[in-house]
Amino acid sequence: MSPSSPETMRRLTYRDAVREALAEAMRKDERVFLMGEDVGRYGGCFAASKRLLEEFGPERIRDTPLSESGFVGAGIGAALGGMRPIVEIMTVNFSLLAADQIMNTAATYLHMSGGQFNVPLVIRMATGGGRQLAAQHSHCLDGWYAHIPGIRVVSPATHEDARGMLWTALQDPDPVLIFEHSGLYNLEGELAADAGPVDIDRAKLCRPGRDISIISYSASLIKALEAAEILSAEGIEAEVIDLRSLRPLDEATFLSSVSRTHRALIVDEGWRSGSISAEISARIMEGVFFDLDAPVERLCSAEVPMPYAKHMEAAALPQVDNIVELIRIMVKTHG
Amino acid sequence: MSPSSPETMRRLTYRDAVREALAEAMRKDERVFLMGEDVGRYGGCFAASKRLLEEFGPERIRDTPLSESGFVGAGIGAALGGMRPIVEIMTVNFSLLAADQIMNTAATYLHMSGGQFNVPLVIRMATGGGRQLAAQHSHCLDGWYAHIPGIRVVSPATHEDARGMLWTALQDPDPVLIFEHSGLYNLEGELAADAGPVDIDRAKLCRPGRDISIISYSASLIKALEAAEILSAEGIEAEVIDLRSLRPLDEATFLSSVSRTHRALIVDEGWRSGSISAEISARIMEGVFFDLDAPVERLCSAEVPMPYAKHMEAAALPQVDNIVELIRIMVKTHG
Amino acid sequence: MNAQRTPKKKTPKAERDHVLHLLKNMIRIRRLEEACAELYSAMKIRGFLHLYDGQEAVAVGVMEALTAEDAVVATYREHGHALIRGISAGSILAEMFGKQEGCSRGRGGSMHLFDAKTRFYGGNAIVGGGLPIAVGLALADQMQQRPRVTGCFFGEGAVAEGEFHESMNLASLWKLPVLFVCENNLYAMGTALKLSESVTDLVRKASSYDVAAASVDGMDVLAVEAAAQKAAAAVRSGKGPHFLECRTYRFRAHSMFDPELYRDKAEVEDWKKRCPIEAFSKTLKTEGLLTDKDRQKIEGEAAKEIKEAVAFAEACTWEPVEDLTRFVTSERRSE
Amino acid sequence: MNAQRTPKKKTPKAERDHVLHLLKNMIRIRRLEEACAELYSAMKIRGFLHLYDGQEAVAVGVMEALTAEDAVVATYREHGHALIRGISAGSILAEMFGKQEGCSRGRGGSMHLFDAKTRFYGGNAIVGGGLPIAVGLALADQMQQRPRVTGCFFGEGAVAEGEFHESMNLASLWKLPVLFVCENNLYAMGTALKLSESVTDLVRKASSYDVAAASVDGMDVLAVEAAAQKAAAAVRSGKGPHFLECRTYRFRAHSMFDPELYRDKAEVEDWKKRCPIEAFSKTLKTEGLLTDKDRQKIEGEAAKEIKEAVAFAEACTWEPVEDLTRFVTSERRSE
Ligand SMILES: Cc1ncc(C[n+]2csc(CCOP(=O)(O)OP(=O)(O)O)c2C)c(N)n1
Ligand SMILES: Cc1ncc(C[n+]2csc(CCOP(=O)(O)OP(=O)(O)O)c2C)c(N)n1
Ligand SMILES: [Mg+2]
Ligand SMILES: [Mg+2]
Repeated sequence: MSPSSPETMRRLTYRDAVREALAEAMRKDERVFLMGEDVGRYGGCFAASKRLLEEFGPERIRDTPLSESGFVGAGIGAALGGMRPIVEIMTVNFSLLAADQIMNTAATYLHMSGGQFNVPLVIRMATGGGRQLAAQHSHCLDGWYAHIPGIRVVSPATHEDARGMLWTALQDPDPVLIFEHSGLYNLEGELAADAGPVDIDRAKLCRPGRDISIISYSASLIKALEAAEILSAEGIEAEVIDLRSLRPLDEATFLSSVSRTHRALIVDEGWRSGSISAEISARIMEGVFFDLDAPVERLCSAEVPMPYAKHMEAAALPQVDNIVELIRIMVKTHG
Repeated sequence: MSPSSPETMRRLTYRDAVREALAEAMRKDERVFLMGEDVGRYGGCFAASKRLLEEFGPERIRDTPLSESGFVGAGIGAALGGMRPIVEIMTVNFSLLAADQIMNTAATYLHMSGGQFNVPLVIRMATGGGRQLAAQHSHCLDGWYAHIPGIRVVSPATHEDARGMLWTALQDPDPVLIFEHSGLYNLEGELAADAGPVDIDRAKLCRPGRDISIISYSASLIKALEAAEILSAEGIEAEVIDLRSLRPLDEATFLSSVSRTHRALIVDEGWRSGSISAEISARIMEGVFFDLDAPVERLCSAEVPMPYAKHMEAAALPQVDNIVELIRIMVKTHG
Repeated sequence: MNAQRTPKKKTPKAERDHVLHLLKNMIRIRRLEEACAELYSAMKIRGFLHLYDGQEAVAVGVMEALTAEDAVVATYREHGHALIRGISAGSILAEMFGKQEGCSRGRGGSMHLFDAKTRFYGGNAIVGGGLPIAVGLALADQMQQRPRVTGCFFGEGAVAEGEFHESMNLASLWKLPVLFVCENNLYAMGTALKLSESVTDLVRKASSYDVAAASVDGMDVLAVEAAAQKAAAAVRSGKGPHFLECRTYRFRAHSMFDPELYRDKAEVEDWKKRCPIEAFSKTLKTEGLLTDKDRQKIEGEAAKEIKEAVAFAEACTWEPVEDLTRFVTSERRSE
Repeated sequence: MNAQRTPKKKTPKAERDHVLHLLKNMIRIRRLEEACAELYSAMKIRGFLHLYDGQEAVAVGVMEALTAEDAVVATYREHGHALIRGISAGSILAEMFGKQEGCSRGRGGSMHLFDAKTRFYGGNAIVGGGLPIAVGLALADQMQQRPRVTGCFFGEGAVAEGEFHESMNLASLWKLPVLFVCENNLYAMGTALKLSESVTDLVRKASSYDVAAASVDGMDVLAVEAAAQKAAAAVRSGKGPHFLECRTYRFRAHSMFDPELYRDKAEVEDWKKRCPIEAFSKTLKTEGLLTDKDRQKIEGEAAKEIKEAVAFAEACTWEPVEDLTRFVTSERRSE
């Protein structure tokens, strides 16, 4: 997908891509600093900031007490004061402790001040299930946060985006939430040696196809691509779109895809009711209703707090098999 | 709408209906108590618990410090300990300070404990805009909370429901969030003298019609009914449905309506992207796609933190005029 | 009486000018608030309105200790702070009218006054929500080695919130230049301090974070000024945060909706006898620093200022409705 | 050595039985944790696993002060507490295996052990999240006039959270029967107490809420027991909450993912010399209360218990996947 030639490619994990992005941002802009629980001495709960303390020191790789609301608010204040803070919240569930600062302050400040005060704050957090961390560490709330006007929400699914979205987010004058899927950190992939900032505005067509559009993001995108591969062997060509940004949604990209394929499946790790996939379905309804050959379908997480047991957790999450099966049916019926 | 004869009806405000419900619950069940900021001596920030302190005393009409997370958590604990707490959060925006307790604890407890521990907690809060309270007091997050499995979310739009939903919620073994719209408290209406508990499971068909289904809830429902009246004079018969419960959604009721009218408009005070109205649109897509004559539309709040200025706030909220105009177009096109 | 106040001893003329300036500032606030109350009755101002009568000595005294480079964070009861910080009465009133020439463009209203020029960071209506912001502003100053102070005003009700706790700890742990000013007016809406705090000695609470703390008579503008100068000087010199409790009282109801059921009329009358304006006037007269003519002159000027401000606000214009969705995110991605 | 411990003086035989019982309980925990570590390597247990080695004296000592009617609230590092509270090692291990005979049906895993029979309220993985729950359980007891105590365990890392602050204040304000047990093991993941608290004297912090507070050597089971008995008796008699700091240390890494970069090996070794099991054994031997044979017997019994528990867990069964959405809300509305 990258234009670079093979010899300039290298293998690395998603975690390494995140770490490189952090290091680069710190080097390029003195105002950038990273703040959160255990980002320093511990190296980050998912090791995304390992060894950064050595290069940048404890002022800029700033360990905080367990005070999510306090240090997210401090991030807002530091952004207002001219810094470019990156605040790490270990896991999306803990971000609920800072929900007030995120929605009532970060997202409203520019507006309440009539355009006077920007909040150039980046908040990174781990999201998603699949590691048997149960009901207080596993939820995928990316889409839930995308409901809030005044912030941007991005969900890097690829190494390129894990590497490139941070810098772009830091250039944004408004708060940006970056959701890194905890199930992706160990994933190895190819990245161009010179990989750098990427846009955070557009969805991306990852795989072209004619029979159905699969619209997804984050870890589910990886599953969607796998499913598309399997389906392709059966002669079903699924087009796969990575949303990348959940707020704002790049609806032009997915609407044009659906108007070509006439069918759509949204794969979303969020709970189904009130999910971002509902929003996408509604947008398709509103945008290209008359191009549809069949109702848009959604494959989401089961509406349960995440169970611990492996088989139950697996059953709660959208899986490659489910995607394949559902698409087989969708393509066959209403043909 | 009530079967009672006119002489048994009486006029009262939505606020009074809420207060009566509170008083009745306290009288009927010793385990019930009300806890929140200024529910006692002050009488409730929207005066919903005025004078209850005198009848029930400070133990059961319990003023709390400003500690939303603390007293919502205490409500969970008290529920676990055999009480039937009603926790009042003054305004939905402040509930974000308790979002952790609501989602990470109240909603997960039964599940994490493998079915052992119920949390029979009722949380009431004021929601919605229209009173020029600006960006930290006016949002309508009813639908946003409805994303969370493990809780029930109800939005009483009528006096009957303001009066009747509380008791039913208190009988529920699981946490129930009741969203009272701050714009409705002063509204006068008729209520049967013997009005009492109502179900919280089913949506309600408030007005039959053949041309289009308007699906709404809370203060927007009142606007939808007004719009339907205006449209009726023009020969357009809109069916109006009050969702009443946002989680779980009673989809059977609205799907059957849409399959009869072949058109639907959802009127929702939440922000559009990722709203409960997106969910309803998606459910209609999934459930009765082939019955639709036209795409389902949504009328939501503008995606802005609520502005203070009256004309701007009015423009941000769904209004009767907008409903009327939109339906005129919807009914005309794709005829 | 200037012994403890300012580091440099002033000439008698300068001394007299200074005390008259303080008196005038308090009177300016009082007249502004009176105008607000009237304009609220006249329905020119809407939403929640929280007036500052009785507490003027706090904003006036503390503001003397802050320079133009310093930052101010306040609450929803911030008209006085805004005015003394240097926001014109005209743009404050225009804001409350909801006009676009208002200091927040009419987007914020009474609770959300903002001003970039004077580094006035609101106008926060989430109790306790401003404290983490102040911590962050101070962190930015510390990291950029600017010898600035952030003055953070809040009511004693905020002390119960978790955000108070997290902010005090962060500020102290990192030795941040914050001057925390707690305006202890004994009530949080209808809840007396003794009903919301197990320990009502706020200095003791602040000390438990190793934050240097002092308590001062908040009805005595000179005492407040002296204490604030001392605290601000310490903060500016790098000694870390300071906490200043100002013991004061609000003469009016909490907001325009408050029937004041929770406190005795006699208590209010007692405190009114300690009116910061009249008590100060009396002292100044006794000491020969204030003549009746001086007072008349001050009153005349204040009345004129407010009258002109009202006229200005009246003449201001409504933001076009088409601009509704502006200021949600920034119009351009800056740098 | 029993002088300060128990209210009633025991006979020598009873005394000996008692100390051997304490020793045995500590050994039972240690062996359970060893098994967990092995089973984690064998991939029988997954997710996050937090072991309790080194802190056994705390759970064992404190649990002596609680009766069957009392309630216990714990954290994600709660295997020991669960075991001593009376949940069988078999159902604890089955839980970690993800089996349906587990104490939380396999829904919770290591971090979410629950048991209604023994009033064991989890198993909370939100740091600080259990404190408000404990406050609420105690409130329910107070309101229902039950002379019960709620024992609430948490790490020193939780002290920085706003929920600690709000809970301490509520408990003290309302004189609730909570025994707060802070297990100060000096680190919250990789963050040393002195890097997260401006004041590291936790007793001073608790006292700032007027909560009676004491600090005890958490490596000495008799000291812990004595302090807990004293505190629990005071709590039970209606004197309001107590705070007990137990100074301890965790011998292992924070979780199975922790490379322990943040603390010296030497520091760990020093603390290991104070192992609560070995130190206690030594004292007992010196005092002639423990023979080698006693120890062998205890070890044999503990080994057998754990061995049988592992076998039990192995033999347990998987919950059918069809049950996935159970326990999200209750199966029937009770009453
Ligand atoms: C988080 C939050 N909870 C509740 C409220 C509602 N509220 C507004 S002002 C207030 C009382 C605050 O009292 P205090 O901090 O003492 O300030 P004062 O009004 O006395 O100036 C309350 C409860 C709020 N705005 N924010
Ligand atoms: C609210 C919240 N923030 C962060 C975490 C991640 N986390 C889990 S344990 C832990 C350290 C807690 O330390 P402490 O309270 O001292 O308990 P200990 O692990 O030492 O027993 C952290 C940061 C969490 N679980 N919850
Ligand atoms: Mg106050
Ligand atoms: Mg610890």
